[in-house]
Amino acid sequence: MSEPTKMMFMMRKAPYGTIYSFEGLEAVLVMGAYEQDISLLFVDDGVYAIKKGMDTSPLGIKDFSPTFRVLDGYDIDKLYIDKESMEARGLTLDDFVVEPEVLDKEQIAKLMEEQDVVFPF
Amino acid sequence: MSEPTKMMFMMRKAPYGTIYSFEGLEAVLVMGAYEQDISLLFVDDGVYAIKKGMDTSPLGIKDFSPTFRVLDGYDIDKLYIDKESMEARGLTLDDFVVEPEVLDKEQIAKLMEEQDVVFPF
Amino acid sequence: MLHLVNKSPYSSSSLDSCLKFATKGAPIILFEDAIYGAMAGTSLESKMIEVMKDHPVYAIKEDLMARGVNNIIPGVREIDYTGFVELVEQHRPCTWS
Amino acid sequence: MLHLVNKSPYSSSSLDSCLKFATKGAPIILFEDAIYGAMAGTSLESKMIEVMKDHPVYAIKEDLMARGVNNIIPGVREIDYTGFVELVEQHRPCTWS
Amino acid sequence: MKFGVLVQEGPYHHQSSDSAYQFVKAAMDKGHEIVGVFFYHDGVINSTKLTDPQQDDRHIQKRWSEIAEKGVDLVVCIAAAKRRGINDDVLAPGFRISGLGQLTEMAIKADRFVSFGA
Amino acid sequence: MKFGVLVQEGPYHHQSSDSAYQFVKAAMDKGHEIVGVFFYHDGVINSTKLTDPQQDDRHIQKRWSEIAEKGVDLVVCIAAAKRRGINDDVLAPGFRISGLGQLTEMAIKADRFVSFGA
Repeated sequence: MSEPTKMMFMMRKAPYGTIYSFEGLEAVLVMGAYEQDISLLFVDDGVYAIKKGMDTSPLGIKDFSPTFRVLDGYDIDKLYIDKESMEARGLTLDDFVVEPEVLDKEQIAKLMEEQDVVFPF
Repeated sequence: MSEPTKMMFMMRKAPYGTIYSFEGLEAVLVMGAYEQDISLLFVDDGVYAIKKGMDTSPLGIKDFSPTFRVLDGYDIDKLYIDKESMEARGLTLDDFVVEPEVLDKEQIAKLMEEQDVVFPF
Repeated sequence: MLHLVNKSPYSSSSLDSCLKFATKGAPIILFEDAIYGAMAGTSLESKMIEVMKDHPVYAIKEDLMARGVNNIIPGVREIDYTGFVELVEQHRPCTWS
Repeated sequence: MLHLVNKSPYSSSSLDSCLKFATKGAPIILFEDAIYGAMAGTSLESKMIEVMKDHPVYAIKEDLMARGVNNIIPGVREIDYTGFVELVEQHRPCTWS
Repeated sequence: MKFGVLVQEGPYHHQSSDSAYQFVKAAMDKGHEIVGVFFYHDGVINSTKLTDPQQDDRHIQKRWSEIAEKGVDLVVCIAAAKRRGINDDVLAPGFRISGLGQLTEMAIKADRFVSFGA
Repeated sequence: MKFGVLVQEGPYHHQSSDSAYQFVKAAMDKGHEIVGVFFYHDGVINSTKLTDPQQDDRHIQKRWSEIAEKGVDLVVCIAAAKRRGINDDVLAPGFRISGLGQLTEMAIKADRFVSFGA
């Protein structure tokens, strides 16, 4: 058997303004079934994707944030967040629907270097 | 007869990376036929739209910059450029296929306030 | 003139471009991803407080709600789409995307 | 890792994000609108010269030509798409849009 | 008042089309006249009847078609449409394909012209 | 080497699709194998046969169909396609609509996976 492919999903875009993070999440869910080594990184405006308390009903747009909570059931448990992006935006771990591990930029750089594939969403 | 509508086309995007400035120019050409009061403002990365010396042949993309030269024939002669955007990008009037009037930000703000419609491209 | 900004101020220069050309007193609406600029406790808060000395700043309620942002900088005025329309009634708009 | 940047550094924060996470020595390719970052005599030139102390910086020739940019900062390496492919042969890529 | 609206981004991918819709709806609720909505750039993609989103999401094309039923002119730019594979074969009810002259006329007719996207 | 490619933006509107094409062409010229090109987000719009650009511009869809003729698998994401009005009725030669599993398989198979856009 070959080694599992190390794939990182890097979410860099804010939700709703563009669809990248939502469609990125759809890709993560599918890949979860393939028993590869998957991680999710929230960086830049991507940290907003997991913000608590979204209510998209007045806009009639589908709220995708609850889906992040089910990732664990798909064996996707490597969630990371960039400390600097989070702090610049006035967010703390209490603000999120999931509990990503907080990494500094050196740790993220190291993690990225270990990946076979980085998907930007 | 009613007053002509004062319409400003504000080009803010770089050419080729996105199509905004090119399709914006297509709109300008059509509007030229309607005898309104049209002006064109180049600001931010939009100043690159009129850069001299483009050669898109290796990419096979249509080069639209020559079209700026024919605007005069459509009675569109109010071309303005933001001094600060131009200078930050190391450009001077010699770099352009047309000769826009150089305005500072106060002059541009004033010009914008006079418009009935501002189209962002 | 009424300035409409829809891009995140963290990833795009659109708000800065808008501020460069907005005349004193001209209102600014933050909508879509731009509402993150209205959030309190961020690295942009002090800048936004400066902006509000020269401009009334509005944020679209529906966009704040969609993004779960409920702590906005004091002074930013929350409006719904009806409020958006009312501002457009009063001023000609200019969009910065 | 090879970093691919395609947005103008004047309007987008993508290059800055890339620089934040790129390890010393990691090459960076500027293509599409990002090639404006490789132009000489601009407000970004000194920053790019600093960047080149830590990273080899490449700019795609076809994109420079399309945009009429022929004065690039000394040290930026002009490559065509074949050169792009060669760099991808050597490094796994990461895209910053 | 008379309002004209420009939509410059595609549906779902960007929120601009949603925002334009919310704006048009609120303006109509306040009794304003919409002289037209012009779809330009990727905005033309709002007009395809092949749009088939998930059941639990909004149907952006149908929303626009409903606006058209209330008498609003929805004009799709022909030049932009051709580049993106939109033609009469896939055009949804209430939209029509025409030239940039229509955008000019809307801008002249409107007391306020609002652009979404670009 | 084996290369996989992801295209995440629509044609003409963004250059990403052009860049992906130039990259794929150069990689093939160098003898590399392209395990597939996956079209996601607005990238799915590259696949419509109704694409009809100006005569003096490149025909982005046909460029991709020509790449397919050389044996490259062009896969369009079904979920993204449905949102944007792309289905088999408008699908150009050489493209096929499938699920995100195909993207996963390309990423696993490829020695290098390159994303354009997003």
